[in-house]
Amino acid sequence: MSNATTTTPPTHWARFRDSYLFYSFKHDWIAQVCFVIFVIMVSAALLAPWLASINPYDLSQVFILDSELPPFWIDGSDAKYPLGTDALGRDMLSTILYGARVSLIIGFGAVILQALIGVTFGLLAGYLGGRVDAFLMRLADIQLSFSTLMVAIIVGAVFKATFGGATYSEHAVLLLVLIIGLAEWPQYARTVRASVLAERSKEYVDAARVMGFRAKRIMFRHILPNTLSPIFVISTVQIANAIISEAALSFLGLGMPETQPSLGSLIKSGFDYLQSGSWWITLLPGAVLVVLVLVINLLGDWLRDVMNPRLYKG
Amino acid sequence: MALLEVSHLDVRFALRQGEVRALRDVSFTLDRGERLGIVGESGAGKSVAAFTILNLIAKPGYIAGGSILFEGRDLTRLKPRALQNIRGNQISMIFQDPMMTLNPVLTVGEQMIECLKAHRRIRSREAREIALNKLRQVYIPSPEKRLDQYPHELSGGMRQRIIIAIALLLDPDIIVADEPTTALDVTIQAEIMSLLLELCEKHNVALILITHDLGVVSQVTQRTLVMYAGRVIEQGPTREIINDAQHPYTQGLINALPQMASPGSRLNQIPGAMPPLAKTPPGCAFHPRCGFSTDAAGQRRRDCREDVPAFVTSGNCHVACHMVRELVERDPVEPGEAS
Amino acid sequence: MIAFLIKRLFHAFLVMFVISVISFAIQDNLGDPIQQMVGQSVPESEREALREELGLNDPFLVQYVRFAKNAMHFDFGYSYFYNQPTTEVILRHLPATLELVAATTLLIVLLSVPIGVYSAIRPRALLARFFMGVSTVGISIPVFLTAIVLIQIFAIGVTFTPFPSETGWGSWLNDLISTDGGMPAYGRGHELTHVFGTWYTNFAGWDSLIYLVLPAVSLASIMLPLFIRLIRAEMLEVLQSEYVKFAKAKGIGMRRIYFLHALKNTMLPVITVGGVQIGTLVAYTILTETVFQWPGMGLMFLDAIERSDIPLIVTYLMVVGLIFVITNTLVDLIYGLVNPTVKLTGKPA
Amino acid sequence: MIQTLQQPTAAATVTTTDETLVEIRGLEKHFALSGDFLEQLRFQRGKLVRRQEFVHAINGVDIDVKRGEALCVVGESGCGKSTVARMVMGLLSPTRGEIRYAGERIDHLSPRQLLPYRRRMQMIFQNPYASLNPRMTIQQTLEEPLRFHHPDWSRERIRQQVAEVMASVGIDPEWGKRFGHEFSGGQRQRIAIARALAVDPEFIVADEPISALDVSIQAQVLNLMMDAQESRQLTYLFITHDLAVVEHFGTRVVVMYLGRVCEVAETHTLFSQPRHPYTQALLSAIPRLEDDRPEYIRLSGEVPTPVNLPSGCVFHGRCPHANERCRREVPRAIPIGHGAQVACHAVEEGRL
Repeated sequence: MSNATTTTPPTHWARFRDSYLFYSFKHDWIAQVCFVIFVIMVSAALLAPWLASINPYDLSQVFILDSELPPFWIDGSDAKYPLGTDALGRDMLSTILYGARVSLIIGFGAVILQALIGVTFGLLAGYLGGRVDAFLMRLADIQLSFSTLMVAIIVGAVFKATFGGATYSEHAVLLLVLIIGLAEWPQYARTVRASVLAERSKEYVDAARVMGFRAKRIMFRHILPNTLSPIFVISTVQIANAIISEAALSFLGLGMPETQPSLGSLIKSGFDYLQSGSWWITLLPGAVLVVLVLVINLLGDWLRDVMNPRLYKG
Repeated sequence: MALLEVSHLDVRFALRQGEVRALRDVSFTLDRGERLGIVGESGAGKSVAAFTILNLIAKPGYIAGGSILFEGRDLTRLKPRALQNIRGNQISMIFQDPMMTLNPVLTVGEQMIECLKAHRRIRSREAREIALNKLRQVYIPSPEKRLDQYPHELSGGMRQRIIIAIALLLDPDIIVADEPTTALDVTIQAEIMSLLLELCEKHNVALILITHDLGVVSQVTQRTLVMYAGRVIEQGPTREIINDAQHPYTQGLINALPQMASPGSRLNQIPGAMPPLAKTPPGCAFHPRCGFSTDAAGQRRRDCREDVPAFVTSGNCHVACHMVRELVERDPVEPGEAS
Repeated sequence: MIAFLIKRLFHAFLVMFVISVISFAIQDNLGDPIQQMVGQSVPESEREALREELGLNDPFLVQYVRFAKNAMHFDFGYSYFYNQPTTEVILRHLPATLELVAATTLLIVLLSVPIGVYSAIRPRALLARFFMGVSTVGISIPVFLTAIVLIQIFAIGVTFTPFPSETGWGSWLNDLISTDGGMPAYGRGHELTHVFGTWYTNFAGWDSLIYLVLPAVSLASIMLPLFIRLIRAEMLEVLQSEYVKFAKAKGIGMRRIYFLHALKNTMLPVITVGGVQIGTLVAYTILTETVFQWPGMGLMFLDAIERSDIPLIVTYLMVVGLIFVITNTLVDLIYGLVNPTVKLTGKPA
Repeated sequence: MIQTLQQPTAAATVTTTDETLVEIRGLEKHFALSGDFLEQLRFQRGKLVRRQEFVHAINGVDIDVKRGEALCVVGESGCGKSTVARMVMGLLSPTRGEIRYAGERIDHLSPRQLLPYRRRMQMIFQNPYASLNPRMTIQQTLEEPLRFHHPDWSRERIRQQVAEVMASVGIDPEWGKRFGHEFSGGQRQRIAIARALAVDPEFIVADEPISALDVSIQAQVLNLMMDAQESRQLTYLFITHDLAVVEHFGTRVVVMYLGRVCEVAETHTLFSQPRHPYTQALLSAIPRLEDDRPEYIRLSGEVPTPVNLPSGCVFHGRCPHANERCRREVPRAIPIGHGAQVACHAVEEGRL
């Protein structure tokens, strides 16, 4: 009759190729640059054991005499250590690669946990409404008013006090995923709930109910797929936030120990040497952290502009 | 000289996917005190036309050509300041949805008085008196109380009356009303429409009424303009268009109304749907849906497919159709054949 | 109005109840006061007697009620480290944090509104794009890193040469970033003015005010971009609304449309978000105070965690909770007063 | 180009029987307005009292839908017509009253017990832009109900049934692999009708199915619904505010105001001789093509809120014929011949 009937239906690839998402990516050089940097950083971090010249976790590979050597472009550098060494004599480049790996693993792990908790709670609250909704949302409100960072610090402090410093350091990755995941689920829950409420009032959900479909089918087969774009958009922001939160916790001494450094604990360990002029120990991992978070945030901004989902405000 | 003279207006929207032409070669005139209806289906460009008259088209839309002469001045070329002096003062506007049109955080009085103060050197007390007076004219009960109320405290019908009162505040020459009753209930619609009609007649205000409702047009306006896919396809005296439309689309639109078929029988439908503005077909935009554009062999006529039809004068009407002459000869047309 | 107040108070009470339960649970599980009170040498039987005497063997609920009763009188016990009532310790540190938060809030309010509004009115202008770019970078830099960089630049001074000096651009860049430093960066300084009680202020003179600059700027660096982006986004949305178009159609001047019609509607959601963000600000003081050795509650809290000073941790939680609850209630009240569509009966009309 | 079957001259010959398919008795629906306990607190004369407020959406409605007819329910927004439709379909549960389907009570059934009725009664919605799941293809949308209700059917049989339904509503089979957003409003409404027809129902509730469409598309969809009624012997409960459509489409009409039924009559009777003052006002307000000037009956005042329902006749505040009794006493529906009923004291007393 009009636009849709003339040609055969497109394939999935053609659909993606013609999609607005792909179109705007092609026409947005910032998004392209960010995407390339992001892919390079993630792959370099994941391939750290193969790329790095030394394993910073293994102190037998480290020569303490080589400590505080500057990067290659400054006098006094050593060709073995292109970005210099830290106070323990570890190669900065290798340490940063490993550190970025830890930061990314914690960031993604924490976001997966947040999403699992948050999406489940958000779906339940939005679809069931009533007391479940009131309870979960009030919980989320209280937690948010306390601010996620504060909650993470408190939970971290409690964990540390419960398990003791040594055990805490040993399982730091897992614990940090748990801490950040528990602290930040309300963001997901509120976003998902808001879009579930918006979707639930649409008539296709009524149509499904009139068909007699059961609540579970309606929730997961009909409503959930339609809340994916806001989930996707806040996921980018949340990964950036989780990486920053991890860095903050490590900086406060509630995160990764210096022996298995993340970007945050690298910054912390270098902080003490700032006065003595060894700026690279702090500022190089700092720069890597900022670039990583920045490209994720810029990609998130781009996604939000393209998908334009109704996000929960406030 | 006509009060308002719109000629060859061309409005485009520069969207990321490409340029969309929302209005093409739209021309019409409006005399003092005249009531003109612009009808069309959603997406025909009639709202764009309404906003263009006040040069209120916002980015990414822009006026690409044509002129709007009001009292000898071209509104498309005026400086923002001069336009501001005309808006709400000599030409005012009524919007579609009264629930969205008034600012929720300002009182009715503030929104009325600011309009007076923007155009006249006037003291607040005087402005308040004028506002009260206008509220009385639109039959608002206890107007003193209303002035200090916020919009959300009033019903939709009441808000639309207040918007009409604002439109009338400075005794304008023209009111542009964009679907002023679409968002309202049937009984309220009738009330608002008759109020608008009464006030326009009383104050000799010209009215441009944009609507999709042929019934409203037939009752309120003297002249009608039918739009399809961004173009004017037919214009003339309302009575003649309603009773004896010339363009196949206008005919189809009128014949598709339930009241034109006997109860229980099938309605006279136009096949297909109006193309989106970005995908307007070449030639006459209506030709893929038109029941007359085929020749004896059942093929689409070449001129309908390729050439944009020029206006042909038929009686008091101007019609943009290649086949007007033939159709007039073939009269009377059986509407059922149109599909 | 009174029903609204009662409702808000009830909410506040509820939140405080939840916080107190959590705080108590932490205290109950982590703090072993006996350990702290007596040494390792005391035999188990004596410890048990002491436990019984202190009521530590009572059921959870009984202990909680005792805790809550004491909490009502602001009695949270003694700090292990300071050997003083925890409330006294907190009160000594509270003014420093509050002053830091106040200075930061001032910075945010003064800068975010004009920048956000400007970026919304002229979204394509070069300056607006610059602001948006800077704010995206701003939210991507962790607060402690900002603090470190600020200290390096303004306090220590950039005396080292990070770029290779042999090349022309290297020495140019080195010159560009080199600073002398010299700004005070650690602590509150010695020029404080006594106000009353434990309150000494940095606000009374330039010599002390300068100590506030770096901590406040770095604390603002995380919140300011968020507010600029929020105000810009809200304002852009409002400018698209029908009522703004109608105001234009009425012939109202653009200045009045921007600063009355649009701004008033923009600020409504910003107020709500602002209330929540004050909480976040207090949380971030922990980071800034640590970097700047600012003697506020945040630094005290972190030290308390290091020292496992459980009563002090619990008191801190309760006090911070109270601050959040009070600010949120105030913000709700202000929102209700500003927004005419909220009748202060509790439900939007 | 898709064409529906068209017989412009022959009037639809749908056999209306006297058998009542759906029987609605004493239906009431109240929505609690105030949220939790705290939001119900109010100050009255210096005392804090708890007051729960309700929206009285439906206040005692009796409607019979006869097999084979197209019963239209008209009224202005807030009159409760959509609420009635949603309660019939089990999307809302009534506060009071009974709904019977073919003699069986269905208003209190569990979702599982309702399942057999889901195949017999279906619904068409107002907004074609929201009634299709954006993440499902048209084929999936149409197959899902069949697979759900006929788990024993083979894939082939389901596909065949879908193809048949698509053909009957004029959907190109090529559309199947596409998503809803690729179609225009009229096309989407066709797909939504196909979804309802897929399970082969006998009764369809249509909630303002053409209100969101343009005039030329409205005619297409109405024709399609009339075709389907004829070929499938459907019964319609048709909710609308558009009286012109009612006049054309309806067998009988129910006029509602503020949650009550004012008048029930055959379409022709109602349009030629409206009895209830509200019906008269409503009919006079339709903008007609023919006459030059509207001669409509001006109603005074505003529609009251359904929160504080007026005493007596809900229409008395705006009725030109209201008297003391109307303000006091709720009018009952009285038969006025030809199966028509009017709830009006003035008619009963012969004042009107």
